[in-house]
Amino acid sequence: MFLLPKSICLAYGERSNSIQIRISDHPVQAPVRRIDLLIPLDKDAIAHVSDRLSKSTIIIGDREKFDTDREVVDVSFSNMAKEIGNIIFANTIAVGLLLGLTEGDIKEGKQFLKNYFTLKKKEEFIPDNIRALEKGFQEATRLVKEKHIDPDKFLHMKKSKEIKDDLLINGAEAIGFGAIAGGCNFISSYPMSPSTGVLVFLSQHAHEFDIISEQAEDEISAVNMAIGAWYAGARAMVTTSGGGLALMTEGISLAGMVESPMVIHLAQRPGPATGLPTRTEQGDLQLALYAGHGEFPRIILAPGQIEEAYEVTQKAFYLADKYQVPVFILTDQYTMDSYYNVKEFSVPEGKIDRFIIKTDADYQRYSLDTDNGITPRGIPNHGEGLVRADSDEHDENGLITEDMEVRIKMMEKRNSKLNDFKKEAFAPNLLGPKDYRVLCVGWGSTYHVIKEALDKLNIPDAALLHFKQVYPVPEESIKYLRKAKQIISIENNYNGQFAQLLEISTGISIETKILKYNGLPFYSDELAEEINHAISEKGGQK
Amino acid sequence: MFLLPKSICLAYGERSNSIQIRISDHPVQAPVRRIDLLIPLDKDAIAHVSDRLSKSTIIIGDREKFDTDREVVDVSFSNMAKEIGNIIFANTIAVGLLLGLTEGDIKEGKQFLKNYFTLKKKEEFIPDNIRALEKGFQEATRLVKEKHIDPDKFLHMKKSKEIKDDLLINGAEAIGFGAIAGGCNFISSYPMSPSTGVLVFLSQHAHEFDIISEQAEDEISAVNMAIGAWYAGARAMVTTSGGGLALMTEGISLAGMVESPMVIHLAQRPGPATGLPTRTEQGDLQLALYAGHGEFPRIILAPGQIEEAYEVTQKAFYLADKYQVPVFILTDQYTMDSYYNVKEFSVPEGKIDRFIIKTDADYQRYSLDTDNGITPRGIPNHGEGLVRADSDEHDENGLITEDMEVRIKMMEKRNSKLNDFKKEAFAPNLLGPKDYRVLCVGWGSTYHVIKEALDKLNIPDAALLHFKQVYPVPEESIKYLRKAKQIISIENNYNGQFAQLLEISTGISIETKILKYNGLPFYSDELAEEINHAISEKGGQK
Amino acid sequence: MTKIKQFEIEQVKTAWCPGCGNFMILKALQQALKELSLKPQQVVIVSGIGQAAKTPHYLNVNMFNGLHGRALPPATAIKACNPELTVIAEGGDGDMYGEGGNHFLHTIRRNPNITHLVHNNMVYGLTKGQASPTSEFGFKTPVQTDGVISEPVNPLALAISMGASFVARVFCGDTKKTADIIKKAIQHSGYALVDIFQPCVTFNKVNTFKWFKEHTYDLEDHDSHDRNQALKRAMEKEKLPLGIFYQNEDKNPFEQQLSVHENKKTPFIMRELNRQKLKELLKSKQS
Amino acid sequence: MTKIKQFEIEQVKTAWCPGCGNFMILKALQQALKELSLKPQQVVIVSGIGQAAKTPHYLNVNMFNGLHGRALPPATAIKACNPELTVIAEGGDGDMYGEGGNHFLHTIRRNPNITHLVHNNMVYGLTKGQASPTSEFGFKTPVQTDGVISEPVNPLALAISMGASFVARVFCGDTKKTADIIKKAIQHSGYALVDIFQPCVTFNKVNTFKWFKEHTYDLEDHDSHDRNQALKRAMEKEKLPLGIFYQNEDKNPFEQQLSVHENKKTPFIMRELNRQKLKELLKSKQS
Ligand SMILES: Cc1ncc(C[n+]2csc(CCOP(=O)(O)OP(=O)(O)O)c2C)c(N)n1
Ligand SMILES: Cc1ncc(C[n+]2csc(CCOP(=O)(O)OP(=O)(O)O)c2C)c(N)n1
Ligand code: SF4
Ligand code: SF4
Ligand SMILES: [Mg+2]
Ligand SMILES: [Mg+2]
Repeated sequence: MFLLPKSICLAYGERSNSIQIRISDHPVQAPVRRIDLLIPLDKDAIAHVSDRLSKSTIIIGDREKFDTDREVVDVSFSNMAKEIGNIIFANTIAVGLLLGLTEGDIKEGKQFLKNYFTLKKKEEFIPDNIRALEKGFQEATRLVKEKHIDPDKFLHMKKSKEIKDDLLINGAEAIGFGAIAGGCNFISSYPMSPSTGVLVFLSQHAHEFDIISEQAEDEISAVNMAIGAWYAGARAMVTTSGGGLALMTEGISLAGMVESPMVIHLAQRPGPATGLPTRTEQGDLQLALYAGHGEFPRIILAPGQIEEAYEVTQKAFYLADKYQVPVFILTDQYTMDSYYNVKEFSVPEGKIDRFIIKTDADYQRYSLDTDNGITPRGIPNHGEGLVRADSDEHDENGLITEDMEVRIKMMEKRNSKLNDFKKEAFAPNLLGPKDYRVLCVGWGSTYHVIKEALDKLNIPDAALLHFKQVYPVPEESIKYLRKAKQIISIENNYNGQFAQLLEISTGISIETKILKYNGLPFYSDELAEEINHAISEKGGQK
Repeated sequence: MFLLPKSICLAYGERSNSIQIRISDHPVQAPVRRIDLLIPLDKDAIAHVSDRLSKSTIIIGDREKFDTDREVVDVSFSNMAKEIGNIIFANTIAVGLLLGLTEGDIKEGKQFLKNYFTLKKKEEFIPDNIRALEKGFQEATRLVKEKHIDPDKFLHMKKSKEIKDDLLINGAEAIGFGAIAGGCNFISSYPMSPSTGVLVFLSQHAHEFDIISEQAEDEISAVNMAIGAWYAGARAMVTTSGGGLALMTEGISLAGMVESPMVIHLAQRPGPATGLPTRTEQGDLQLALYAGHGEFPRIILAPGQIEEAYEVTQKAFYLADKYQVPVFILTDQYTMDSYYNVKEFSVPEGKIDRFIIKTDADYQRYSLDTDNGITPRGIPNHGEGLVRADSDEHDENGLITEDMEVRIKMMEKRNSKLNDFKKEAFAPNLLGPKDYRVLCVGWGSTYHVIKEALDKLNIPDAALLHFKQVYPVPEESIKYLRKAKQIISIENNYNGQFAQLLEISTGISIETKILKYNGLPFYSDELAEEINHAISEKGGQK
Repeated sequence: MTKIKQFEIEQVKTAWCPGCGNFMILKALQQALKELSLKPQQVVIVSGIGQAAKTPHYLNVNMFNGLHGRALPPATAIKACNPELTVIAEGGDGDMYGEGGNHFLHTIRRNPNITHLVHNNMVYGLTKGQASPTSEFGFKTPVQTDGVISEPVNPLALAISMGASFVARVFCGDTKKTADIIKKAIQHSGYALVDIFQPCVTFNKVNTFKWFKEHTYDLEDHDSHDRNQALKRAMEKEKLPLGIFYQNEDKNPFEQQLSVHENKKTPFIMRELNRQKLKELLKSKQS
Repeated sequence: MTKIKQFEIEQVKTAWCPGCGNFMILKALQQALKELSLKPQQVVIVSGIGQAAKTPHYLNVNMFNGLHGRALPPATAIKACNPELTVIAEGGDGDMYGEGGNHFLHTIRRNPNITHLVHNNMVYGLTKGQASPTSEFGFKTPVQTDGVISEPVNPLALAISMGASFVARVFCGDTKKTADIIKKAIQHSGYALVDIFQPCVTFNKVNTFKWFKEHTYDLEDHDSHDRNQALKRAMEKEKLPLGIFYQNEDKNPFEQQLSVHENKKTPFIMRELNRQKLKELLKSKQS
């Protein structure tokens, strides 16, 4: 992967213990169903993916291990690994083998291993891993030489200047980078797959960027801490998954009431309850939309690309601070764990605008003397005023009230805060012909896979409308949806949650839905078929 | 109130410390804005309701206490109360006064006091309260005699056979009775206004009906206990308000995944966060709809009348047990605390059907061998089988799995469980002409107030469609909504949450909304005006 | 709003019942703050929900009146983000030991330099008289109709056994001593628990002013640095000792262990993103 | 599914790492259940989420595998609804002392007759190695990069100070003793905590088998009925004692105090609504 200088690759944890690597001579960022080369390292691996194997799939592995009718090119990973000293080296041997088959540069491979273990402060692992890599590489040479394998079946990797400066990162890191760029200096969270990567990333870099990173006793504490941190002047976030968000629901309502900014990263996994902790789904959009009792505004962003993960996270802090509302970043296990190379990220210039004022003695935290519902935030001990945040219905001073007139004004104040946001909302992204008949609609992590599926299909009048801001539904949506003859909503969930949201927001009904909810992301080849099928069924008509 | 034999009355806590009593010679069950007689007992009381006073409002009170231009018929409640021994007797004196003015039966009044304090085991309070009642009664006679007040301005109460056997109960008691009739034998909850009444009611009657009533350390414990209780064979419920429900969100998802029946009484109050704890709102419908990560089915009922509170609660236990899903009962502070007299409730006959089987040794809790998604429930140690409930995605035995095929089947099993429910769903209630042009739509606690407003308006082509089952949206809804030329949605919240739900469920858009969100229920007179206004604006057209 | 000169708000209208112990606690707290010569702007009171938790509405300080049971996490975070603030978490026994029990445990573990005031009236006041975690065995309420059947929490023993660095109990009837111990708790560097016996005249007819007078006595001849002895005294049941049970000045507070405050004292809002380092870190991810 | 004759499932495939201490705990638990001659149908294991909490998947009993941190409330309710069941709550240190800390406190207060097994590996295993509430001061992880800065929970001291009626600690390396103490915990009438030291070979490289061997010793000459002494022993730090620290047989379990079980022993599913009483109660509300 790291050795794919003339290509773009994508990898993600597909089983508890499997990884898909896609190598191409043009940028690819989506998984496919088809498997060209399978290196099964454990007994059940072939069975797990059996429905994805075709006649042309090459399998390389410890032949005696597998109870299969299929041809297996015999390579004794276990023996080789044990020779080096531990069965876990089978992984690195496999990487070496792959590198050999694709004629990659072994020197760079070695260098990567050195860097990797040095960074992890596990230098003692370097020599054995290098030996493993070499073994695998040599084994590839042997396979080719002994004609077990035709080397021309594989792409040969060459260096490319074009992507020399690209970053190779996964979604979790992109969110972490975005948070740092957005001025995040406080994270309180409770570990939960697949969201933990962000907590780990910010913890690792806490020293460099002056971040307080606290593992809370539970998610309730995490969200309440983060709101406290905003109150005291920090830019704070939490990262969690569905079950954790469920526990934060009351805290989100608190943020709504005290008009605290808040940034919540929600990495979705299949539910309900514990569900499939290491799999992917887009099943918690409605939870994010309605989490919290009572009525208050919020923003929900859902990056479709690694670049967007960086972009929207950074922006989330700005929006939260400016509009004093909770901002959600919705990702999923697929986004968190997928890597591909991207162009360098730009680092924001200029001072981070905090929208915080130095208070006067007569400061009122909830002054109604505002025309957009937003009262400038004060911070304790920054100025002469007192800052009173109150979870009860309150008056302008933040003191508990039962005055019905004040109640109405405060409800209207809070719920009007996003009126101005429209101007800086993220419009949906239209890809493909402007004069489409068929419009595929996606949000969040499905960006690349839908795009690639459409590219494959090459239907002249089909386009993709992708949303990285899912709520409030951007105003342009109506215009786009109206134009389509057939709308196909594509979601990684059971109920088509975003389609429902679009329907209430635009009044336009969406009849065709392609939904996947087995815990895996879409595959571009599989999705292309489904889109094709959906179009031919309806003839591209409503 | 208790002395209103020839009338129906309604009362509810309108301020922390005020009560509205409505007396009529025909059944009334809705509050009005207009105040005929005001008995302010504290200094601020007049100011609190000043916008509801008209020229004809009579005010009786300690004249010197109030800083008002209005005429106050002077009655020295405080002095009289202090004479008896404590300022708190002012309440009972006021009741005596009212009784006197309406020529009620003082004997029955005394009897009521005796019964009331005997039941509360506070017999020592009887004599003083009787003295207070008498004092008030005599004071009424004086006022009439001295011509301070014209007795003909008041309805005179006469006994009526018709309502002799009526019950006088509030919403909390009706839910409690419904729970008992539904076979509830376990309640675990954490106190929270306005939901606590149900916990108190069931605790008070725990001995008579063999109920385990446990005050949990928090709402999370409460919901998890209740799910455990169902697992062990009980019929369990929780009662809570918005903030508590927020905390139960994860537990609700657990019920969804383990396919546990669950009954959740949610008494709404204005949010967000702590909001207005003693006021009313219908602001948590969407929270109930989407609480819980992941996707699973649920039922949401919302009684509009005290009789319905009894009916749907009883049914909730049946539905939960039969369909193995969480069933919500949505009420609000207004419902909880309002009293009026209702016809006697019928007590269910026959054995309560538990839908539980005695297991064989090869019992599978999540057997897919079912055509409606519902696997019969077993209970530990009831039969030879083992009962395995699992919050992970699981196989038919309830054991954790990552098999994608099983995942798909289980998702489809769970989400198909309500297919059969349609047959026994609660249809919406149509009141008024069948050939309506204008259709007012309400749900939950607004039943009586909309009905009365429409009765007042007496528009020949306006009808009310009231939902006591709000989710799944009953199938008949489309038919009803289609027929209307103008749909007016009436809700005690800010966003018109039920209108949104109707829109996605039926595809019909609802343009006119009457919303109230100041913490108070609708008043029938005020609502009549608003409906009238809404109709004339649109001319009864879409 | 009145001028912020002192901690009293003029003409404050409380939601408390006449005669409630909360008035005394309010007074003691104002007294303590005044004696410490703190500026109101420097003080943040973080509270939950309940009658006790309304206290910060009635005095002139910064206030974060959050959720029922959840005062300690924001209090910890506020102190962590700005160690120059004097942070007090305040609430009732239900708030802090019931709904908020888990935060109680873990805040003790963290040992932030905050003061934790718990109005312990052995009942849920605001919600009208249900049992609280400190209600005595057998205490009858509309929900606990047969009386409480669980063993009451002993917050002092719990805190001491968990390693809390300052643990005290007072009775609000003695306003002077209450003020004095609150003052010491604020001065203590680290987490300081003050469990405050407070009669609820409306819903607790058992643990009245008289009862507290009769069932308490002042700790004397006690070495507040001896943890085992402190635990023993905390477990006394017949008569309940009042005073400082335990104190450990050697524990490093949470926020002082955070690297963010190691070299800089700048408040968070004044800090800027280190763009250079971000650029470098991004570069390190080049493939 | 295999026949339900014994507690072992044939050919079970666990998700645990080779060499993990959990295997020993599983074995000890099976052993204890067997020795008690319980029928699998009578036993319910309630667990949370984590590596430890997977245990009930690997033996033949009724299972309620609920939410992370939430095993104790359903366990309490299950026992309350059917006292004839043997109910065991099982999970990890994060599960039970972190996310579930509040239930830990309040379950001790209730004292239901359940057994509480906590696999204490001083780390979050399932989520790949973050600190747990029992991780030692200074323990480094990918999140606690500077090492843990909070004082670890001492579950034994906490439980004893809260009045738990049976408190023990074992090391799973000694399977026999582990089985023996689990057996005694199950036999104890009331809440019984067994904190089980369990090496996590993958994510805890500090508290290894060797470490536990070297840092523990068997409690001897200890009067497990002396609460103050039990507390003192529980607070020992240099070397950690193993065994039964405290036991109190005189506490009435929660479910035995419930009026529902006073006169009838009928299981809940067999009971019928008392229609007559309902009619009477309704009548009492006639206006
Ligand atoms: C999540 C949640 N649950 C329940 C409540 C209702 N509630 C408010 S205060 C309170 C308990 C009050 O008791 P305590 O904390 O002892 O304070 P006191 O009123 O006695 O001072 C409860 C249960 C709430 N506000 N939020
Ligand atoms: C609400 C919630 N938060 C977080 C998680 C993620 N999670 C699963 S297990 C676990 C901790 C595991 O540690 P421990 O309980 O000590 O068990 P171990 O794996 O070490 O046996 C966490 C944080 C979850 N499943 N649910
Ligand atoms: S209810 Fe009790 S605690 Fe609350 S104000 Fe009244 S007396 Fe005080
Ligand atoms: S991660 Fe640790 S606790 Fe979990 S199975 Fe592996 S060794 Fe055991
Ligand atoms: Mg209290
Ligand atoms: Mg652990």
